Amino acid sequence: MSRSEANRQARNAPFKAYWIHHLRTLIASLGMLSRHPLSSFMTTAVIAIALALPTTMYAALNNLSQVSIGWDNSAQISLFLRPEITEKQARALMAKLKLYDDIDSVKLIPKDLALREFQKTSGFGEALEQLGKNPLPHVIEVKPVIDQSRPDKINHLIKQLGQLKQVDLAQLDLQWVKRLYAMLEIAHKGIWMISILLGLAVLLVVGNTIRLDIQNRQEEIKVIKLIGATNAFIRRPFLYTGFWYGLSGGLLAWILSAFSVGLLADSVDRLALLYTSDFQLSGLSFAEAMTLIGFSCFLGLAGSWLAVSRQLNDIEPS
Amino acid sequence: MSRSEANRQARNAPFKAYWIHHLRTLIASLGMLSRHPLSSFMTTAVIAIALALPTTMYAALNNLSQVSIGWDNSAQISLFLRPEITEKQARALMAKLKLYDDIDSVKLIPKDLALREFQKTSGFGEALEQLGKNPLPHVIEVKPVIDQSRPDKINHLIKQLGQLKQVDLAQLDLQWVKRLYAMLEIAHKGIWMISILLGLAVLLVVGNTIRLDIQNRQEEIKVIKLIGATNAFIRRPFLYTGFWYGLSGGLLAWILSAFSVGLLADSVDRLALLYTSDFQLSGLSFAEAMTLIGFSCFLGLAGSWLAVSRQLNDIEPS
Amino acid sequence: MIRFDNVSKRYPGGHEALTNVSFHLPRGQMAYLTGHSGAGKSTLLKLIALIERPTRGNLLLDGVNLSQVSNHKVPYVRRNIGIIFQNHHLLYDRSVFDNVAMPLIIAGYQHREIGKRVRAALDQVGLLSKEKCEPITLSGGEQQRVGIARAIVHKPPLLLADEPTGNLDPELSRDIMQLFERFNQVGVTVLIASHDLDLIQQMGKPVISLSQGMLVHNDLQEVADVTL
Amino acid sequence: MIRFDNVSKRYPGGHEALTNVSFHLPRGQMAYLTGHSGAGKSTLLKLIALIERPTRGNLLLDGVNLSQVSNHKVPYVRRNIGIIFQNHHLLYDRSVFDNVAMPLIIAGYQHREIGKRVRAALDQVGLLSKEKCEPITLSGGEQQRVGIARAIVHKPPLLLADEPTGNLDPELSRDIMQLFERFNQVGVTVLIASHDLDLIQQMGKPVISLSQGMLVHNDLQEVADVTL
Ligand SMILES: Nc1ncnc2c1ncn2[C@@H]1O[C@H](COP(=O)(O)OP(=O)(O)OP(=O)(O)O)[C@@H](O)[C@H]1O
Ligand SMILES: Nc1ncnc2c1ncn2[C@@H]1O[C@H](COP(=O)(O)OP(=O)(O)OP(=O)(O)O)[C@@H](O)[C@H]1O
Ligand SMILES: [Mg+2]
Ligand SMILES: [Mg+2]
Repeated sequence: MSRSEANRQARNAPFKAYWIHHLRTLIASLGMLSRHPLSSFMTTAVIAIALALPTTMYAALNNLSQVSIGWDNSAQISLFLRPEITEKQARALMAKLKLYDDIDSVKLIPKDLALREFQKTSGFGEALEQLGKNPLPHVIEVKPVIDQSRPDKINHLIKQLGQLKQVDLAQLDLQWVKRLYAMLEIAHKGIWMISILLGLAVLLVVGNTIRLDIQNRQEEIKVIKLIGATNAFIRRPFLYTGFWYGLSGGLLAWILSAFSVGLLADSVDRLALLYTSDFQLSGLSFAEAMTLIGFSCFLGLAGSWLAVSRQLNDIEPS
Repeated sequence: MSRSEANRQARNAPFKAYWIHHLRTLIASLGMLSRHPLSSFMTTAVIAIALALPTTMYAALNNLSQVSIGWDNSAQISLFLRPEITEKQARALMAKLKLYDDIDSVKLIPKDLALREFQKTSGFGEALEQLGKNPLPHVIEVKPVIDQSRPDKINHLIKQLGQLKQVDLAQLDLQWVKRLYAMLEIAHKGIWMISILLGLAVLLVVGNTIRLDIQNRQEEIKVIKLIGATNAFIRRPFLYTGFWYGLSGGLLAWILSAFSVGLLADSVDRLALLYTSDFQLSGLSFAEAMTLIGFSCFLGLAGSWLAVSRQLNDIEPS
Repeated sequence: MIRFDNVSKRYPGGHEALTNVSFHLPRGQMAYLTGHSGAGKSTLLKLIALIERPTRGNLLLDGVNLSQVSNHKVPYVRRNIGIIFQNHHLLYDRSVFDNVAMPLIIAGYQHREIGKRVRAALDQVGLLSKEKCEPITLSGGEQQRVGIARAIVHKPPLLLADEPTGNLDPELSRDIMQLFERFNQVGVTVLIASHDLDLIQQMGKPVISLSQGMLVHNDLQEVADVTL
Repeated sequence: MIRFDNVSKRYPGGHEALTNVSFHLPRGQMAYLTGHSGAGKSTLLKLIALIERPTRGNLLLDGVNLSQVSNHKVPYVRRNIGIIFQNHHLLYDRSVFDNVAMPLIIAGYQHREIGKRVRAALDQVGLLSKEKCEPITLSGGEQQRVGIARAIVHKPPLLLADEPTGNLDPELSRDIMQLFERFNQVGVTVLIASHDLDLIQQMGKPVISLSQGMLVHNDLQEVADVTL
């Protein structure tokens, strides 16, 4: 049959045609979305909000660990040295302590300074003045490096420091540390839990939205399949639609999350000042934003893949 | 025409028939949902998660104000009394302070007790023993009522207390209070922001889900309208569908949120212990749960109303 | 019953589907509407059922000027018309019985009454055995007959049929046309758009013909003269 | 080209739509398929296009046993068939042009080629002027003709038509049948399910008749005898 040969020739067009078809489909699917701006926007917004929540949460978590470093500065060990230790010996000890891995910084409070401060702040001014000699020892304030995952480490450090021969007593405001850890635990658990819920929500929302969107085009899928399209061909425009949803949803999520972080920044700055920390609330880094958008695109693609595949299976001949 | 009269008679059936029709539609719409269990469940789950997030957040917020009362207990004013004040006079002052509106509770630390404790905890044991007489004054610890909205009130109280003739010095760990307020501010701002995002998300997700669900039945709406159904008649099954979605979504949201609170409870209990507070993390009260479910049903109804109305307007004759 | 008075219909695209159509179909009369594909037959029927509104001219149904019927009142007009659509317009998510029962449910009939009438209608189109089927599992002609049963189930005073026998074999087509004739005999006004010129000739009823949206043949004038 | 060998088809509901059907349609032959509404005509065509699979028996298309074609390969079988569906099956969200172009796009034709072929096909069914319309704005007969244009646009070696003239006036019906005949003259195998017995008689081609799913008349046997 000469006609069928001619057909074949026209069909075996240069390989370029395949890519042109891809590009056409990509743009056509964008055109399809823009023809229903309201519903496209709603779907995009749902995806964006679903993504923005865990993203902001992640940024907050990221920042929290920095804040908690600030908090850790508040946790310090006071080494009360033996009364007989001179200031010079104290400074020598201080130099030695600085070399400890577990110790972040040390600060000497000479006994004279301590007395003056104590008089000023304790309200015992008069009473202490009656004392002939300074009853206070030199004190070294040690700021430990706090490893959040190993709260026992700090206890070990305290024990170690207490055993130094120059040291009379090593004391930690343990109450404060315990509270800190308890709070951190709640925060972590809470964020972990909310992240799971949100992760689930994102998957469900994106999946469901794309599923419903595609269900609306069930008839279309059926008809195209009936006139000889392969599954890959049918899937293509839907995958691109999913991709566009993912891309625009991811971008919008980035904007939303940056906006949220901006709103929080003010309050955090004030808190940081109180801890005399130079901590600054930061949004997503560029790499993180790219990851977000990439993930969003992936979700869009995966959601539409699943949704179309289900529809395609429903119309196989039996 | 006698036939048309007969028709009218059959049509003017007892009023009961109207309600039976309502009930039928209610049950029929439930049947419709149960015929597509997977997609119905997905839509329900999306609504539930969208609702569970702000609900859990609300429960957390509710609890936070209790926790912050716990925190407030840590903020206390120490009144160092003049050295000449006797324990009896101190007790008299205490009784007077108890009447202050701004004061939550007071506690006397007699000077002997204070010294013993100071010796024990300060590490100055030896030094203080050398003192012939107790240099410490009686101290009254005052726990102020903290009005979160008016941090200046506490300063006013301190000033007031400092001017009492029996009092040498009124001192507050202001740093701690400032930090507390800064943290509360962030928490509030964060929760407020997340609530807005989530509120938006709930509206969008529920609305969009029901919109897409109904768009799938555009053809059905058109056909029923063409054979003479009123808009109210067409809307009814969709409203019931929306209602069922809302009801099941709300119930599931309640369960999810109770589950989340349960997960958090452990950590919070530990924190509460540290503050020696008898605080207990509580989920939603029954009334709150009913409000949640009611709101969810309302959302379902409103979402389907809007979605159907848009479709109905599209098919008016022109 | 139906009076067209210089009615024109221009669709949004700019195409004029009907141009200055005037005719009168008296109450209790049965007539056929013919014309080539795209002549405007469906458009004419849609105007009567208020699915479209005329661009110009007046259309009176039962003495009521349809251009004065608000959107709100449209459903009540439609309930007095049985319409058979060219593309069936069935509800594919419910059974044949439920499809046929729909006009009765809309009109608020009682449950017992509904069952009786639906089965009677299905029996008349020969589909009593398919009562519980889903429309999607029916053949093309069976679907068309479900549409016919739905249009006649509530015994409307006016019956509009758009190509009701397009998917039916000649024998069944004749049966259906005779069914419409029986309806007409008990007083129902009937207007049927059809291509089946042979069958129309056999039925011996007045014919209106459209061509390019214009009325080119009208037997009803004579009918009117006779009835006057 | 098409060989049915004791083919039966029972639908999930339990209804046996075809019972022990055997016939052979040689390559390049044109034939009509008739039968009452619900006789099984559409089912028979659906089996050939692999829209349904037979319950029993063998069905050979171009020498290939269709029960051995995996779901994966089904699209490639369909591309060699032009199918006109009883209920049009158009894509209502794209233009007439895009609808007709679909088989060419699926087969990967080049852009220039597509435009030329689509316009040729639309011209053959008399719808060249409606190229840019949405299918929903077309009359019933125009929609049917779009379906016909889509089936012939890629010049398939086999053409299956299910009631292709149900919504067309007699004149247009004859034109369309003659169009199919012209296709047949250049070697295309054609099988048309139709109710229009008068028209079928005029065309003078072999007829297969079904009744209650059984083959009750088969002109093709004689054809086979003649060609042997
Ligand atoms: N919604 C619409 N928008 C624009 N044009 C339309 C619309 N509906 C119909 N038309 C056009 O109006 C003309 C008349 O259409 P109509 O459906 O009335 O024809 P018909 O006589 O019923 O034809 P057929 O016998 O093929 O069903 C056709 O050319 C059609 O393309
Ligand atoms: N998917 C299906 N499931 C169950 N039964 C079906 C299905 N499709 C068709 N049938 C039944 O099979 C029988 C034959 O249907 P088919 O569509 O082949 O008839 P047909 O000859 O094309 O009739 P028509 O001329 O009315 O289109 C009918 O009784 C129909 O109810
Ligand atoms: Mg028409
Ligand atoms: Mg058929």
